[in-house]
Amino acid sequence: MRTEFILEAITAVNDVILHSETELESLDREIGDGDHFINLKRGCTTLLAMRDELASLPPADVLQRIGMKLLSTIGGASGPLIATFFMIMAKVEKAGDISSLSEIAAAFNASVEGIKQRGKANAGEKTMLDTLIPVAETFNRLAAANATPLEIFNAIQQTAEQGMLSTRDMIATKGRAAFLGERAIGHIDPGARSSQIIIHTICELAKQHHTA
Amino acid sequence: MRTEFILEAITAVNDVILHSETELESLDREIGDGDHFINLKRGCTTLLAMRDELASLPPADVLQRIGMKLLSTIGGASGPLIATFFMIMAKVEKAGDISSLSEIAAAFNASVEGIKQRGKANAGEKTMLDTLIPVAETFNRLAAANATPLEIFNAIQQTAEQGMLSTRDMIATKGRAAFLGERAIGHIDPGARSSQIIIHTICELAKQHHTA
Amino acid sequence: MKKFINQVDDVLAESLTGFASAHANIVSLNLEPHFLTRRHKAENKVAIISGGGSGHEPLHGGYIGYGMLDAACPGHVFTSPSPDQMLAAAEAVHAGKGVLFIVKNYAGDVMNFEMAAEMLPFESATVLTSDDVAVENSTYTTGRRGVAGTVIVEKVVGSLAETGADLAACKALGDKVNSRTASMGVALTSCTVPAAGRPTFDIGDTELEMGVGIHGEPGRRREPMRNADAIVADMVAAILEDLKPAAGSEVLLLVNGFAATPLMELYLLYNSAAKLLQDKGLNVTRSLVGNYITALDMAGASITICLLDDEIRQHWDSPVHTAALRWQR
Amino acid sequence: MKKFINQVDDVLAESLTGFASAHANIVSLNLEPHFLTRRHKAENKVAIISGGGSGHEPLHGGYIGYGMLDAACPGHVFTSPSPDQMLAAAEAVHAGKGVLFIVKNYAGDVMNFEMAAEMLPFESATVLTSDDVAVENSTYTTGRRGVAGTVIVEKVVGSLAETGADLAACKALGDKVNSRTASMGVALTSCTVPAAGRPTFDIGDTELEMGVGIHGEPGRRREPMRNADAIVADMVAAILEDLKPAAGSEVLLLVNGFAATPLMELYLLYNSAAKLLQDKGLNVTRSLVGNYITALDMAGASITICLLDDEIRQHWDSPVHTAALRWQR
Ligand SMILES: Nc1ncnc2c1ncn2[C@@H]1O[C@H](COP(=O)(O)OP(=O)(O)O)[C@@H](O)[C@H]1O
Ligand SMILES: Nc1ncnc2c1ncn2[C@@H]1O[C@H](COP(=O)(O)OP(=O)(O)O)[C@@H](O)[C@H]1O
Ligand SMILES: [Mg+2]
Ligand SMILES: [Mg+2]
Ligand SMILES: [Mg+2]
Ligand SMILES: [Mg+2]
Repeated sequence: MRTEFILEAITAVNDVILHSETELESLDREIGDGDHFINLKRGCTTLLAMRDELASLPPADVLQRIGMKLLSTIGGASGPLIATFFMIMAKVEKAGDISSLSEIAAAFNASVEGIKQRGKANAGEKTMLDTLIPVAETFNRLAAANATPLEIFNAIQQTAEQGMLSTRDMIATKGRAAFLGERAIGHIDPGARSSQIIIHTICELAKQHHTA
Repeated sequence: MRTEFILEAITAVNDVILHSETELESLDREIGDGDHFINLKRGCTTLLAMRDELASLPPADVLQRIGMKLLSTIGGASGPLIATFFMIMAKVEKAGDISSLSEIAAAFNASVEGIKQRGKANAGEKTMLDTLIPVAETFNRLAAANATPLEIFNAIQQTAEQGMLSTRDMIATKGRAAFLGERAIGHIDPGARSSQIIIHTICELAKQHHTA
Repeated sequence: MKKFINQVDDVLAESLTGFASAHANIVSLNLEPHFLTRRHKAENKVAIISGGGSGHEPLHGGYIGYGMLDAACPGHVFTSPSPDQMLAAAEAVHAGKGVLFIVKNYAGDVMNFEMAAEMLPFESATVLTSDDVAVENSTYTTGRRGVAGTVIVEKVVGSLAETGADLAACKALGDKVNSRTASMGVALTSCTVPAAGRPTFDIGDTELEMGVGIHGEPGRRREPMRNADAIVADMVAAILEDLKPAAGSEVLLLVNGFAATPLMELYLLYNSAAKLLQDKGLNVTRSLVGNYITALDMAGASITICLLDDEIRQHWDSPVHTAALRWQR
Repeated sequence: MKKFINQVDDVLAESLTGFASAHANIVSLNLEPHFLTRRHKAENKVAIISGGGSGHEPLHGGYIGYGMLDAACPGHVFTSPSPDQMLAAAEAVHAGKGVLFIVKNYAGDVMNFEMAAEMLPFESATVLTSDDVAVENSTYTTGRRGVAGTVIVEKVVGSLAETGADLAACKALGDKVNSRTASMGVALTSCTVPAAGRPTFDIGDTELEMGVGIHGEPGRRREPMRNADAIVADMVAAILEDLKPAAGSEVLLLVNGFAATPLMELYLLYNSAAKLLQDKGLNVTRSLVGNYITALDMAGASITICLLDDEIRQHWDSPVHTAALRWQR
């Protein structure tokens, strides 16, 4: 993983999150408490302001700083989960350069495992994990099968979208939507949607890099 | 004054007040606190329930009981003022039977004087006195001039209406409307309107009696 | 109108019953006529009685107890109580040293308390509170309304009465506090009187009512909504123009909510007002923030400033034990 | 949205600053990161720390002081605070006997406090409050929310900690109180998160939301509006079905407002609930009525019942001196 790519990703994710304000806010208003967009925006704004300071650091330190900063900035349920993702990524990167797509896939998988543990949750509970778990699976499977980068990124984007959409018909058992019982049915989980948007954006960026 | 007439008047006034709910309520909402109708209704309901108990009493006692009962039932600004009216009426009646129209006019005048003193107010301050003071004047003048009952009652009704309407363009200096300054202009005073309605009703009743 | 009520006619009695039972160690309720007294009658002191229309809770019942009121007479919603209530309350709490009525200056309250005082078999005096600077004062008019400053008057006079001071001294201190206290209120919404069933006034989403009282009556001016600092600046300016405090004066700052404005906003208003007063060279040494005198379900707030002196500060600080105000120093 | 604010981003800091300055004799505020502590650090006791999203004032900052909390960590509106706040607060108030976190059971709060506990250089334990019976409990789910019962847990555990009891004893009492406490909430309006600028849900003039929490989230059911006794009956039934108290049990009854419901209505609800409990053979010996844990500007209320025993009653009755809860017995 390269520091430069991470910094580019920060800018791209910030843009797309800002553009998703209405949607993310209303998803969380419907089955949560309405702050998911604000929480993410706060995180993005802080990372954006950190870019200069991160630019000269090795990727492991960049990921670790991002994790710690998000942990103290986002708050809510998504804060510790997203922070955990980066902190594990950092740990894996530190242990040995992640560079091949299959190494990145393995690191991604470990980070998603970290989210599962932190949130004591799994697939099917109407959370961001319904986007992340299938993505980790697709990513690892295709990387192991030596698919081309383009095939992999396209497949990830598709899987993320399916995963996100699958939350619509679920009853939630974790997160705030769990308080709603049956009333949560018919609504997409905000965290599942934001993860999908972020993954989609990073994949687009990665595709540009691989074709460039 | 006859007990029977007072009891009839209670019923008639109760009816007309109940029919004026929307108007009185909104007048007091506009330049007061919205409770003038409720206050009057509470008074009427209590008097209605007292009719049997009053029926056998001499008029002075009836008036005194009405005054005391209204004092403890209506509350607000109108309670003590209306109660004062009846308590003074009772005192005059007690001092010597009021029977001729000019005696009634004099008693009415004394009672209105009582209201002026209790409320430290006079004509032109946008209160019930803008109905009551001209009525007292008309009543006394015509009774002294030996006008016919019909002429007197018609003139009272007309004066009451003019007095009530005159409050529309006044700035209030007494009562809640005084807090509004210029904003009270354009609104009829609720107490001026309710007094006019009551006077109109009692005059109608008196006319029926005099023609019957 | 959505309210937690059963029958409109029963709201007052049910609410008072709930209040008295939740605070049974402090107050007792009498129902015919309505009045509240301390649970244990105080002896050898001036009996302090207040009252007024209901809908301003915790005023006045919430201020019954050691260091404040001996009794309170609640009228119907926004309607002055009637003299029989004051007479019965006075009968219950009079302790040989006379009765002091603390009355907010409204035509109805003034007349009803006046008639009670005339009929009272005991010596009595009345402190009229009139702290609302939204209303211009004049000898020819009803004069200013009594609003949140009433709480300060009740606390300070209540403390003095507890020392055994006589009626004249209590009345004098009450008048002094009133003359050194000024308030200004702003509403963001109207309130809804239960019996009326609809808001007293309509107001848009970009407007406010400046200079309101505590009865849902319209204020002095309909103005555009603006930020908290700007609203506070106008309110404080009106108050200071009235009080004209000397530089360095020590003041008590009360930010009072009308019921539907959350504490988060009240503390933000307090912050804004306290900073402004400091900038103007005043010394805020005492404070109170919360819903102390309300207007049913109105969103809005008032700011009250009281110019302290040693005597007022001492009686403000002294112990008080009521349902709504309680401290020990 | 009409609120007394300046910039949406400054609401929290300005409000906390106002709170800390209005109660400077009780609390101190730290701004980077946000946390509140007692003005004077307590020694020789377990440090009791709570926290959670803001918008529930007076919770938690209002409960800092003798007999209750040592520190509180306020998050953004309705957003759990982050671990750095808890770590800094613990550093400030730890007095050698460990730290007890009192945490309302929400995924975000649980995880943030958990991460703080993992990083903490002191011994710590956590009491999770989960009194909301609107949410069915299950080991496979997030479980019940912590709502108004949290205030009771904080008061009772805070009292025990003041005696010098150790961390295990404080944790055990907290868990016991939580297990004997159940709540149910109802909303008449939504609230408006300042940053969102519009109500979280829409609701008609003849509807209510039954089984709501304290974040403006929709409740379990949208139901027709009805009278207070009928609403209270449903709430109390849900609570008693959960607590299953023995006949004659002694209970504490807490009627809590969500911010925009006036005291007059809260006392009316109290009256209704107290009568109902009495009819069911329960013995209401302690009570609390007011806005103790709110949901921004929501109109609505919750009912909480806590089954008392000698230990809980004793610690409920013991002296407490905070901005929002104060008594001396
Ligand atoms: N235990 C959990 N495991 C995984 N994701 C969770 C968990 N709890 C909540 N989430 C995710 O967090 C999202 C909500 O985030 P956010 O609104 O920022 O925090 P909060 O719920 O505290 O307001 C949910 O949509 C869901 O995807
Ligand atoms: N000082 C006064 N003298 C005469 N009438 C008054 C005075 N003050 C108020 N009123 C009358 O009382 C009416 C209001 O009565 P009501 O609404 O029942 O009481 P309140 O003003 O206390 O709510 C006013 O419309 C006015 O006519
Ligand atoms: Mg959320
Ligand atoms: Mg009126
Ligand atoms: Mg009135
Ligand atoms: Mg949140």
